[in-house]
Amino acid sequence: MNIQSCVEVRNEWDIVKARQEGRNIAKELGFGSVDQARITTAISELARNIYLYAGKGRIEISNLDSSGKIGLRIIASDDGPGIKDIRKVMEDGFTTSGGLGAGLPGVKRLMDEFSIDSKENEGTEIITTKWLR
Amino acid sequence: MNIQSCVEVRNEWDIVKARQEGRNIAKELGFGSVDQARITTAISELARNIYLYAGKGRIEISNLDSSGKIGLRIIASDDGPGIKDIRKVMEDGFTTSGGLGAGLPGVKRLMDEFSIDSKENEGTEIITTKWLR
Amino acid sequence: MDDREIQLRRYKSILSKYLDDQSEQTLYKGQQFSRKMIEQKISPEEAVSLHVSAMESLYPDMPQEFKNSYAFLLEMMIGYGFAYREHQSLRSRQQQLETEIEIAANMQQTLLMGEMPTVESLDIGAVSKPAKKMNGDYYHFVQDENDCVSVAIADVIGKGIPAALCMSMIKYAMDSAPEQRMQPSAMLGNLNRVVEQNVDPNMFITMFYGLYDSFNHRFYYSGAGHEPGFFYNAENDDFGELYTKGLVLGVSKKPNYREYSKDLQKGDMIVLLSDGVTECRSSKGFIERDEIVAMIRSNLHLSAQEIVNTVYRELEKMQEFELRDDFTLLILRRKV
Amino acid sequence: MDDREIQLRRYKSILSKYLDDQSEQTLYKGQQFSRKMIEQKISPEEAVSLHVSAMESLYPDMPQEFKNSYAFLLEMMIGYGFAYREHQSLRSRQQQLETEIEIAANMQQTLLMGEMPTVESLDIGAVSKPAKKMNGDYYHFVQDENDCVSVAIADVIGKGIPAALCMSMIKYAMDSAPEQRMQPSAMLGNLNRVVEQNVDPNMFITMFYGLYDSFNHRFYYSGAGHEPGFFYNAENDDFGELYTKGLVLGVSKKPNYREYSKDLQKGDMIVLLSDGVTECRSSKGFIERDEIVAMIRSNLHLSAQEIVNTVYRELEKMQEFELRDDFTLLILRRKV
Ligand SMILES: [Mn+2]
Ligand SMILES: [Mn+2]
Ligand SMILES: [Mn+2]
Ligand SMILES: [Mn+2]
Repeated sequence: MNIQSCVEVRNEWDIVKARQEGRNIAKELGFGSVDQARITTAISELARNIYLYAGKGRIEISNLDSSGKIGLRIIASDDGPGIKDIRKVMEDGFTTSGGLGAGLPGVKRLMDEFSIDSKENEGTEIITTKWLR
Repeated sequence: MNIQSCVEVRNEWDIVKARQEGRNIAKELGFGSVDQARITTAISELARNIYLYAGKGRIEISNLDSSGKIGLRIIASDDGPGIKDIRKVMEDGFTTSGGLGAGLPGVKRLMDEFSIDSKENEGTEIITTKWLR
Repeated sequence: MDDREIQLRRYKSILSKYLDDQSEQTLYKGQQFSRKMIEQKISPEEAVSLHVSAMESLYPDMPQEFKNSYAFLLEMMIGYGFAYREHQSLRSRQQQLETEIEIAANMQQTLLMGEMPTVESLDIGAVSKPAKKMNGDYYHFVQDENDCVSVAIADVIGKGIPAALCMSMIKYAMDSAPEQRMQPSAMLGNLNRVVEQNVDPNMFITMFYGLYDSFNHRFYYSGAGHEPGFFYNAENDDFGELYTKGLVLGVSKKPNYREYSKDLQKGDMIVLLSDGVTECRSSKGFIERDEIVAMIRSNLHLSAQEIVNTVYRELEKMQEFELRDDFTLLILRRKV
Repeated sequence: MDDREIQLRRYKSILSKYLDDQSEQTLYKGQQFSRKMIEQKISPEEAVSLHVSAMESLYPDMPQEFKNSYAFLLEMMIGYGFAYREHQSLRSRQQQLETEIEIAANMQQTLLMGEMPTVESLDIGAVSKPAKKMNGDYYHFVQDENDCVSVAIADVIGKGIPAALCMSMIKYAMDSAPEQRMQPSAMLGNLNRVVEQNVDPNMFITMFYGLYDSFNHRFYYSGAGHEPGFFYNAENDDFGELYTKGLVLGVSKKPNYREYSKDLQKGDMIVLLSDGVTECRSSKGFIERDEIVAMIRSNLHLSAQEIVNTVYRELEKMQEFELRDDFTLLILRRKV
């Protein structure tokens, strides 16, 4: 695993920066245009969450090469307030919906692997991976 | 109200014919390209229903001009087996869904007005209208 | 060749045919292809991407602006892909909910409605239909060893699943107090305590409870804010109201339920109902209690069960087969 | 200027900016615009049509082939519009169902789980989480005037709404037999009768019922096909099984429930659970009962409530926050 990029997210500009990094790496790794757009959208949602709910945090993008499988991994982490009820957040939401914001379940569905770890008052870490097919 | 076209539906060719008539009339009346496609799809679904469930029937397309409002009306009728439980057919279906076939509720949503009359062993008549905005 | 490649080939061939002939026939083929894509749960951004790939392959030298415009379109469709996938997940969840509700409604049916009493002196009829799948009305008959018949009819203010849960509570609360069967006012007082302690403060229950003594043909009854029933006096051929005074269950800690009684002669009838019967709404407005009485009157020659069935069918039709509230109608007629 | 015109203008301006600069910044703007369109319930064929109109207006002289290709794309998207609109309609129906279930789940919560006992000699912890909104597991503590604590834990085979209806029945059946609190085997026998008579023949209930006598620190218990609990012997630092013999409730008319007892020394623990705890499925396969024991063991220094909370959190995480079955874990530890 090689960390290819690490973007500190503090404002909306940083969201765009993280998107750009993600798109470039996805393109380099050989992802098709739809998958590039999906990965970018996932990064966008994760970065927006950090910006809106934690204030600041970071998006780390790395490439994976495990036994011939090539993948792109996103790690979104912050030291924000954390998520109180992870199960609730991972449910398909009605409140958020109507908007894009299927939020985290949407990100999970855009990617291939997804895990989340969060403690109240300590922060949140989300790791999600997309494999090249 | 002027009847512009009447297509007897007996086979798949007739479905295409009804679509073509509908598209032409919609275009003449000044409907935009999306609405043209919607009207055509509604006709397609109604004609397919006739072909699949009643064997034969007809699609009548007319233009309306009521107090300045211009509209397109589709009447789909057959002497087939009729619909036993109309409430059920008009429910958003699960069985049919997954496919295009949101069926009649889908047609209803594509158009502005919709009414259905059906008697077992006597046949079905559906009247549906789209208004030009 | 993988799925996507096969799809792309087919799509390309239909598209290029359309670019050649622009015929309705080809558009119809295109629509049928899209129907298949939807059946295969191909999301909208994937569908647009198929189109883009086909165009790029048909026009390898297309101007850069068009290529860029496709990239933009794809980006925009990703959001629709989000919504589409959420739909898939909601749909499967809903299918399961509907199945659960179906099962629960069947359970409720067997749980709540017990056996009808068979007492020589009484002709009894009952109908209870939920507006949705689960019933927030409730009725129950119990026949004891002395051929006394107790009857309860109740209506939860509220419908659907919560009302049904509430009803199963009432049923077990009643079962747990067999010694109170004989005293309508005590029964209501006890149920009021249960409801008051256990149920959501926003959920209220109206109830009518009565006891028919087959020995002296006297009907004892009390009510908790429930729709008044009717009393039919056969000798005078006259319908009167079965008025009761008493608060809805669950409102007050210590309400007072007055107990009434009525003597029945041969042919006399007790008619009990829920407000779903009187608040039927036809195209001409609400149905008046008088109209219900008139319907019953014109069917007096029938058995109690046939009467309630007939009234239900007439009212169902008047409402165009769409019940707005749960519907319950009971009749007890003294036979001999 | 109507809505569509305003949207078209905005879309055109973002699109043409992108065609100029191809920057990520502009794509992000595009995505935010698409988010808004979705919020405004603009269907996918409408969105594509916006794109087409914008392109036609930006490139009035575009080759006919491209115009035709857009018509074809639109035709294809109509099917997605069908699916999209169905989604809107299902969503509103589902929203209502979810609201009902939410209310019912709250009712169930207040109905089923009573107050925790406060007995000087016992440290008690309990956690019960439904896999979905409504819980098909059930636990209940009752403390009597002699500081005897009875504990029930039950699991309906089946989940969701039907299971919840079933559970509210059990609750009232238990309330109606206060005199049996003292005899675990009699309690189960009585409940078996209720379940056997009233419940759908396909619905079964497993149950463990116990009574802790604070006077002699003896725990009396019986089980009806329920997941065996654990007994922790503090002196030997050793976990054993709380085995019981007895049929699941509702299977047989006259089953025999054996009664067992166990003496507790200071620090000894009774651990009761539902199969949702042991049948947790992590990415490495089912969780073994040994692993549950290991988790409890490594948290022995905590209070009973903290232990059950910790075990729940660990298992929840191992399953990626998706419970496959209702989860209930209770601990009673002798304090003094
Ligand atoms: Mn009601
Ligand atoms: Mn009512
Ligand atoms: Mn269960
Ligand atoms: Mn279970």
